Amino acid sequence: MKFGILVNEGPYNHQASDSAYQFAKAALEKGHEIFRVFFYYDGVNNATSLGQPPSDDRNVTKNWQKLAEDHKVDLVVCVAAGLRRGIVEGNLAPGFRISGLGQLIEAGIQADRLVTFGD
Amino acid sequence: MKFGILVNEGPYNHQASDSAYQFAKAALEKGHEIFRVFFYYDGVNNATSLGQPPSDDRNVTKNWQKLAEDHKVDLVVCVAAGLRRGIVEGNLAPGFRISGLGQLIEAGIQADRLVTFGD
Amino acid sequence: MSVLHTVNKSPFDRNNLDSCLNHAQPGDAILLIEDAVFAAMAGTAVAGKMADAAKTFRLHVLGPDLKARGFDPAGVVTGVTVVDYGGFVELAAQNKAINAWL
Amino acid sequence: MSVLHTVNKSPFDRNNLDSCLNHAQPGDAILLIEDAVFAAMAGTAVAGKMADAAKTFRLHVLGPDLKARGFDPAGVVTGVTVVDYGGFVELAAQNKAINAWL
Amino acid sequence: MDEMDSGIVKKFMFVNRKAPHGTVYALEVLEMVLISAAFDQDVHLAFIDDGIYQIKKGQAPAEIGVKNFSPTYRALEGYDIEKLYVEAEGMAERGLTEDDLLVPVEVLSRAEMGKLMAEMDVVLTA
Amino acid sequence: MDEMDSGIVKKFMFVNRKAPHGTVYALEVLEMVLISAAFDQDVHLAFIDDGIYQIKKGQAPAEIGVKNFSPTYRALEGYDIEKLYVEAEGMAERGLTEDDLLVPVEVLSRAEMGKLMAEMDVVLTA
Repeated sequence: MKFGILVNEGPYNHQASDSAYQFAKAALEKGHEIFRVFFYYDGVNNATSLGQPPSDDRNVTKNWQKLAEDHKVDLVVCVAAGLRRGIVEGNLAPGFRISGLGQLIEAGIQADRLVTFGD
Repeated sequence: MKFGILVNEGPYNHQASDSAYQFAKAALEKGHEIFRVFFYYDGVNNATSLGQPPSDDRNVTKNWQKLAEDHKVDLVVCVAAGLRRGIVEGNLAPGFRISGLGQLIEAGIQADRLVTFGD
Repeated sequence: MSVLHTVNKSPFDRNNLDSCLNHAQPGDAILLIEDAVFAAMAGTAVAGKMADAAKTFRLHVLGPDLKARGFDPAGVVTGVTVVDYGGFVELAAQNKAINAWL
Repeated sequence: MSVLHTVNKSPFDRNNLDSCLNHAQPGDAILLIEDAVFAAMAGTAVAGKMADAAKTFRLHVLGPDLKARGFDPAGVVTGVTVVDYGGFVELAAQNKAINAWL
Repeated sequence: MDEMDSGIVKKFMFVNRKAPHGTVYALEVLEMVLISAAFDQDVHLAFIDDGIYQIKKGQAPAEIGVKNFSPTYRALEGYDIEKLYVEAEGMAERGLTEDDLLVPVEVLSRAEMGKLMAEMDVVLTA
Repeated sequence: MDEMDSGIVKKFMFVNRKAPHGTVYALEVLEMVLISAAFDQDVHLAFIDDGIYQIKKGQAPAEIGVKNFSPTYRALEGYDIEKLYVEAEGMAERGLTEDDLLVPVEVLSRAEMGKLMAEMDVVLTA
């Protein structure tokens, strides 16, 4: 089954991106496909290349990047939401790409299920 | 009277930073002093130099910068909260400075009133 | 000396206002800002509670936040005072501490 | 085909769970995650409401979120099923749409 | 527009539960809704709980320094987005009537809204 | 430590109203509390509403991939932060008793908690 995932909140402040990551990992382990993870609202902050969380805590951005590396998951950051909040090509972590909101609607159409994580 | 202001949330996603800015402006207009504005939690995202909100919307970061320029308001971003979220010297907007959480406690001690804006 | 309590969440969505009303002391000032301003309007399901609260506390609502949301400051519950940001500053100055019910 | 509803907010703080229960259809699946897991525990002020809801809906709670908060999955309200992230994925696959009550 | 024309038409519902201005969700959901129009899907907008405040008439956020995006709801019709639903119980709780709303909507009871939601293929909430 | 010794001692209260793990506030408030210890202020911690869950025993967030910071509450005593208050009504609503808590606390009624809050000079809530 093809899942689309929408992440509405930034890392650390809300559990949303952690929950989304755990869901994605479990879906892949069960042999499902992740069609796309779309980052919207403050969710775009998951894609910063500049975050340095304490070494004894998880690194949310790195978690997403590893998922992209290991399973070729498509990580898409909304361009408009990113511009508003200062997530742009210059500080985009490798593994993420910036694109339009249409990519979210497309995920809703193409994926069998769209799962949202937010506040 | 000396006011300290604590901003807990990032720009745009919550009204908190807009409310804090309007409060600060009104306090200065009434002849009060702003001892310090401290940005904590996602509030650190107010200090990004990379935000480009739509031209027909307000620019929250620029609002703060103008307050700092016109009234020498001390805008302090928490170093630990900023590191976690990717607000560091490299993308810090002019007018803000990065320092420790002790600066917030100091504001609580030195200011006559501490006003918090958050979610 | 009394305390200023600020509430910024809708009374229909969250418990912030209730928690504030449960802890504030008689005579304290309460200021509704942002999405809490809905609690100030007459004719809602919480208007009765607010009218009661006005007997114990000095209730205020931020006019700019009411207008932003399309509400007429003239339509607030009896006993609620409408203030602007300057009034917010004065309330903060006149009370000894500010407790934000986040 | 039924729907999976996810709720992630504490029932003591916000109205998300109530709004979900008010709109879900009989037979729908509801999964409590993050701060909504408090609603699953026996002995709370909302336990009676959850026991009632279990008669109409297929109630689930995310075990990892319960354990994170120090609660024993064995202590949930009767009728609530504890699942892990794999179970969350299965619920999402078995229902035709997922409605997140944010 | 080739890539947007997949031939698949799904029932999309944007569920608005949050008030405008206090948080950005109302504005950014509206941006989603406008984009969705390009994909020829069967788009529904539901306003329940505090989401009803999004379509309150007379919004004037100039003094809080925030953009007034509420006129955009009136423009939805031009994008062929015409299925707007508001919940009666939520309006009553907030002391609002249809006259307070800035766009024509279909008023549904909570029970009817629940049934309509159950028909959707994709539900986007914020 | 010179700049921290202003000679002023204020009554600070950190009011915790939010559950841990679902949001970061509990963790980052704790970081504030630890820093405050260096300033020789009269520090109080209040746990009300969902904030009571912050000091629930047995937290084990390994499976959600999040750091378990709850042992830090036990370390507060070492920083001379010993004025911890929990609200009785909030515990009852959540089905919790003092035995469920990982640190010694003073249990106050809601009315007592309100009176204590009113004595503070600086109240920090999250």
